[in-house]
Amino acid sequence: MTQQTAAQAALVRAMKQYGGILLSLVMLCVIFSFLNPRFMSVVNFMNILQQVAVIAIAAFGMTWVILLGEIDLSVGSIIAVAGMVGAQCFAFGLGFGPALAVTILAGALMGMLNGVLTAKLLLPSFIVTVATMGIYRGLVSLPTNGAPAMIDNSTWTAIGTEGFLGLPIIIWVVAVLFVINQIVLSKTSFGRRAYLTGGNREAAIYSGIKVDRIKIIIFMISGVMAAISGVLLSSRLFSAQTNAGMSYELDAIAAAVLGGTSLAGGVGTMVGTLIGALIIGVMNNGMNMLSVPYFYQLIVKGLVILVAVWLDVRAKQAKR
Amino acid sequence: MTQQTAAQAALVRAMKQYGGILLSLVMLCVIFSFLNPRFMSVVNFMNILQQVAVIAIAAFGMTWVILLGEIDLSVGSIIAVAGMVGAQCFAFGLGFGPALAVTILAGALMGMLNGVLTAKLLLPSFIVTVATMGIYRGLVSLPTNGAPAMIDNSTWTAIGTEGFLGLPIIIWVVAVLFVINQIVLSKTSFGRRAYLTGGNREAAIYSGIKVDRIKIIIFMISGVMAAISGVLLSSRLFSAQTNAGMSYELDAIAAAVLGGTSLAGGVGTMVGTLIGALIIGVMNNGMNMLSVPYFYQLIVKGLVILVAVWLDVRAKQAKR
Amino acid sequence: AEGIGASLLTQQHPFYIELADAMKAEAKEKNVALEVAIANQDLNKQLADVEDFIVKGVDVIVISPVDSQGVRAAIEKAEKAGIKVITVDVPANGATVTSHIGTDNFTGGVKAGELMAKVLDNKGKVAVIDYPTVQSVVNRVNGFKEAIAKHPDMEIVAIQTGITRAEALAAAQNMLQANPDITGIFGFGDDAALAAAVAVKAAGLEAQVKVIGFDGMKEARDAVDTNPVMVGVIQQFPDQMGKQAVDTAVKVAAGEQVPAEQPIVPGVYTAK
Amino acid sequence: MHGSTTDTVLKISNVTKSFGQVAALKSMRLDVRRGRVHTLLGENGAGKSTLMKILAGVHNATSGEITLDGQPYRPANPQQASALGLAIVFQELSLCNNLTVAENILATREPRSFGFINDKALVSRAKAIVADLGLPIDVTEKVGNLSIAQRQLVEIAKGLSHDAKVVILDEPTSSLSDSEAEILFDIIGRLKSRGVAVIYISHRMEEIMRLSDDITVIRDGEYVSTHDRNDVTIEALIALMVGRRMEEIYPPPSHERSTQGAPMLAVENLTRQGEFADISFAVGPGEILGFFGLVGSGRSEVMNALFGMKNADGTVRLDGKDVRFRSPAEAIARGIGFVTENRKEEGLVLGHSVEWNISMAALPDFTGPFGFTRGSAERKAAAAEVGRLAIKTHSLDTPAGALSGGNQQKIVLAKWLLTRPKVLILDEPTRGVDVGAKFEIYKIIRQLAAEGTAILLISSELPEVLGMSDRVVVMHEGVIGATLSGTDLTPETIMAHATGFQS
Ligand SMILES: Nc1ncnc2c1ncn2[C@@H]1O[C@H](COP(=O)(O)OP(=O)(O)OP(=O)(O)O)[C@@H](O)[C@H]1O
Ligand SMILES: Nc1ncnc2c1ncn2[C@@H]1O[C@H](COP(=O)(O)OP(=O)(O)OP(=O)(O)O)[C@@H](O)[C@H]1O
Ligand SMILES: [Mg+2]
Ligand SMILES: [Mg+2]
Repeated sequence: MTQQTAAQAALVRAMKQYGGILLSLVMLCVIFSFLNPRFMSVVNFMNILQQVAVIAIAAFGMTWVILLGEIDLSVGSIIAVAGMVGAQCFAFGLGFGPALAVTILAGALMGMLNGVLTAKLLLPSFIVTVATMGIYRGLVSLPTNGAPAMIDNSTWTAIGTEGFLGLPIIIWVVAVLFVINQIVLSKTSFGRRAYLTGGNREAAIYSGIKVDRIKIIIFMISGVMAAISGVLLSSRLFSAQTNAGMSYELDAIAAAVLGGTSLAGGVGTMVGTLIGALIIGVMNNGMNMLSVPYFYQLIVKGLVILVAVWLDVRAKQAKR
Repeated sequence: MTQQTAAQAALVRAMKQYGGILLSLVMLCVIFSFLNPRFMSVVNFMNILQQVAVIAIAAFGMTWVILLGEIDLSVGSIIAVAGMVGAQCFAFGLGFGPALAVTILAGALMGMLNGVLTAKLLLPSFIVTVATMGIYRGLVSLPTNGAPAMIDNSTWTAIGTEGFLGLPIIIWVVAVLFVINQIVLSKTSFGRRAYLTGGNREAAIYSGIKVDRIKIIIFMISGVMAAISGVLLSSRLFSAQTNAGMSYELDAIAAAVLGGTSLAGGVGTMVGTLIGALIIGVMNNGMNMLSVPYFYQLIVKGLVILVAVWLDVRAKQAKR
Repeated sequence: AEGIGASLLTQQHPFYIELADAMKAEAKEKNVALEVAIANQDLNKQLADVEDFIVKGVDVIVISPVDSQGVRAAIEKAEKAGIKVITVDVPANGATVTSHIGTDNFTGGVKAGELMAKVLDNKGKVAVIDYPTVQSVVNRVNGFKEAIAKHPDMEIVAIQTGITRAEALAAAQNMLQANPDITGIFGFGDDAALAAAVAVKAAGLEAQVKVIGFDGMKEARDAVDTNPVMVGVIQQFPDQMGKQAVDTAVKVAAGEQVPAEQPIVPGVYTAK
Repeated sequence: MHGSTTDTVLKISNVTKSFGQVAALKSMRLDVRRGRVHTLLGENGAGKSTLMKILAGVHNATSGEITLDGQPYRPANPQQASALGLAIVFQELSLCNNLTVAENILATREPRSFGFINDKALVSRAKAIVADLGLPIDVTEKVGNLSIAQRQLVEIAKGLSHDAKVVILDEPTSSLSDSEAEILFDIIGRLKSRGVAVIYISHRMEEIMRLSDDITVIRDGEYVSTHDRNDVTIEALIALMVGRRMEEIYPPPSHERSTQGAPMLAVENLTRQGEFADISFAVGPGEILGFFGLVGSGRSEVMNALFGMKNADGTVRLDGKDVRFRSPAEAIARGIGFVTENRKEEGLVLGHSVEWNISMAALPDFTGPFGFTRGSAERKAAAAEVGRLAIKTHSLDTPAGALSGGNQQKIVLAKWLLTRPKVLILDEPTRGVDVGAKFEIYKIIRQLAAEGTAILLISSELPEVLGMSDRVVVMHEGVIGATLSGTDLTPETIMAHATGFQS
């Protein structure tokens, strides 16, 4: 096989796998460019990427969880807790590095709690994370009694506002996390084990996979991703808001599912999730640019999700 | 077998089935009575029942949906739409009867849309109802541009405020709907088909069960229950709020799951769901009575859900 | 229990935190019991909170309504039980309360519009970040629109919803991207305005765009002092409001007469 | 008893295992020797799979002792078991449909370079394994796209890809047809010659007699006896296993069928693009029409089309009237029953009670006014079926999933008997069922035929088709190769048509 045909084959494969959803993304972009010429600009694409970063990163974590056939509804609350932990660290006098470490550790711990309750006590993850969603949301309000907390650290806030090599730092963060998640998922035996466990838990056990451990680690990944999202969000806002990230878990789930991740487990990719997140970002940005009233935005967003998932399901059926 | 031992056997069976969760409910009541003597009063129990009515009725519908292995996240939005439809009917000059009919029809239609998208287009119900949650929430705001609408009909508002035979009408509504749902679920072929379909969809199809039709009907039931919840809520509030019922779907799901309904489908009862809803109601009321600060309430509520579900899972394991 | 029961709209906003703190401080000062319940923007929860206050047997109920109309049910229940009700911040419609203490939001909006006209020399295109499901915000925005309408060379070119700070940031960025000739942004609250200021800075338009907010909590006032983009903020006085609410409640409990309306006119805060 | 002890690789003594109240194994013992095939024979639910899962490290024995090469053997998990030299092919398929054959075969043992999975090496290693075993499988295909038989082969490849001292095969041929089974028997022969010990579980007596060296019979979780293959007969083994003598396996037709009148079901030119073409046959009341073919020949697909699960072109006449079913509900209402091939996926609701499972296809008959179920009538009918088919269950309220395989299969039969079908389709009705239960099922089939039911019997077991059918339709690659009856019904002719060597 020559190199060119190998590349062509890869393209054909990608089109088959992501055709439905890529089509949705391209269609949205075309429609918006048509309706507002300013949509198609480098600056605006930077905007979209930055706006979607928080959702995209949370959605990377969510992809792992859904791949396992589980769900994590506490992601939005973890985002808020992360920002608040960061703010409190600075209030406590810590520097940037330690504060970041503590924040990410907090995310890992919250994820671990979700994982342990799900894997060890055999409670359904839906109900576990509905419960911890409330618990973490309650926790975030305790230090300030519900008020937002200012973040007084120029490195932290620089993440959300400064650039690096001509690109906003936020975009670098998304890119790096995407590559890491993508490689771990598709190229390591941990990723392969996640697919096996999500596809057939029983079979995974018979193959000698420690499914409990994988489950706990994956909830921790989700927690860490959410914590990083929280860092980005609070850095963009110069503050930790106690209502930050409210219902972002639904956007993250929507991004993953739009990207072809199956809620039944066993199927999904990071590439798909990234495209899914972009669809959500483009949609929000485009409708703002067109001054679509809020309520219509809600309706259009719902419709676009339905159409995109439907196109995807159809494309997958046609393939078979 | 004498009558007494039959009754005893039934009691033993009930204790086995609902023991874990009944224990949680009783424990909560005991703790709250101990901490605040005013908790244990007739007036307060009436309050609890009225406060929990909206969640309980939505949870009856949710039980059907979960029994089928599906989920309905649009319930909260349907609650809001129902109130607004009622208000608009009155603004349009309709009387109580027609307005109620139109409202319930609206609920059935919204549920039908969920059902058709799930059953016929084979989209996952989670994502369908995340999408319609947004769509319905957008729709509710259109007539008034987001403002609440007054409800100017004394019969409608009487539902939420008046009594009948010494009990608030709301409690009668909950009781009647409970009995209907309970009978249809446990005593009719339709209920049986729902259990079988939820237990093994493929086997149900091969046994001649029209699972698509059942799915659509069940999403309609959920829509109608949510619409009735919306009627009660708007009658209690004399108005239709565009943000009414926000995130009530999670409380409804929690009530059903606390009551032993399995998110995997095939298992669940209305009795359990009612107990689950009562736990949520008692918890909210009891913590209010004790003036527990809001954020702590969130935390405690999450913890109680975890403990109750865990007790229930444990009780079920011991039984086997 | 005797004393005052307060049902507040939310606890996730500095305005209401300051209001609650002022109420608690004054209650301590006056030596009366005060219990605070948070409705979390859910009218049904507010009704349940009030029902629970009635069972607990408080003397007076202070409500900051989730919604002007829907709060009627709670007020009627309280009155049926013989408990007097005072509203703060948001007034009640369709039900009479013993007293209302609140900011005149419409006037505040007008003041914001006039300030905007002043800093922009009576001309230019402005954008608004709003929250259309909250009546007091609707009043502010209406006041703002009325003030702008008086200036023929001024135009509101975009209105977008941005409820949380994150949403407001995205809305502001996108409005600036769509309308690069915007010279002023009015945020319905401090969060919206602070987010707009971040967006202006991110877009590199500090020299061109002015931002005005509403609420005037400390973070926003500091921003007005230090950030030239934030030219002003309409300042509410939750501390006065909370103090006055408790004072009024104490008077009502003692059977004294109180005025039915106790308006608190918002101030305009500009850089020191 | 046999040979020298040095030959013994695996020794099991006094092993017990309980699941809560259920004692699955009571005092099991077994001596497995190098280079020999040791068959485990017992009824459904006797505890064979449970014992194997203990060996594989899936379950822990409650008590007892196991030694491997003289060392105490107690694996904590499947990985340890395989590291210690045990390979197992599980009875229930343990594959992930979402992954490829190669990924499944080498699950948890993926070749890596620099810590990352090397996909090229993965594929080539899997290819080598499959080629070495002589299996006709494309390793880059997703398992979900394979037929059940191909999946079974993948399962075998996965189990045998470990270098093992002891290989366990738990009913590996239950979804294989003879030609694929031959591949497996070849593999077993090679394993033996390499000195590997094989533990083999099957309910097919011919196969057992052909493969085994030693045979251990167990009953109700208890060890009964061990025999050298050359010292026993099938009849003796069956008697030991079921606790009584059985004269024959296939009961004789209870009556001489009168020459057919009008056919009950007549199918003409049934065609579905890519699956089967020009299928024509007719079956009369009281007739048993066998369907034989290699796995993948499209028999199940034809039956699914007949039953309204799939669209197909062509004409179908039921009792003289043209019919076209758009759903199973319509087919059932018109008197067709379908015992599907996979009882766990398409037959039973495992979590629900025996009673509900038995009544589920006949639910309209138990529905009274306003849609209420007629509970007592339902219970009576279910109890009658349990009695008639001698289903071994604790009570009518026991979940179907708690029953042994053979009894589960009987429940599926009971479900369809209750609909009083005019035409009953049986797709592999005895798959995984022990000899005793098989005989019961054959008796029921005969009885139904005697009552005038037209029966379509699909089977991949040649003796079964020959022993039961009046006529046999042989399918090959989606078309009918021949319809045979009378003296043409010989194993040779049937196999010739099934493999397509004759047309
Ligand atoms: N996980 C389990 N929990 C409870 N009971 C079990 C479990 N696994 C098996 N059993 C029970 O243990 C007994 C033996 O089952 P096992 O699967 O070992 O039988 P088998 O001999 O392999 O039968 P078959 O020939 O049908 O495969 C049965 O009564 C079965 O119901
Ligand atoms: N899930 C599936 N997806 C795609 N093709 C399938 C699937 N299952 C079976 N097939 C194909 O359908 C054809 C018929 O397969 P099937 O195994 O059902 O035949 P059969 O004659 O009924 O065999 P048996 O009943 O003995 O298993 C084969 O070509 C097979 O590869
Ligand atoms: Mg077995
Ligand atoms: Mg088949």
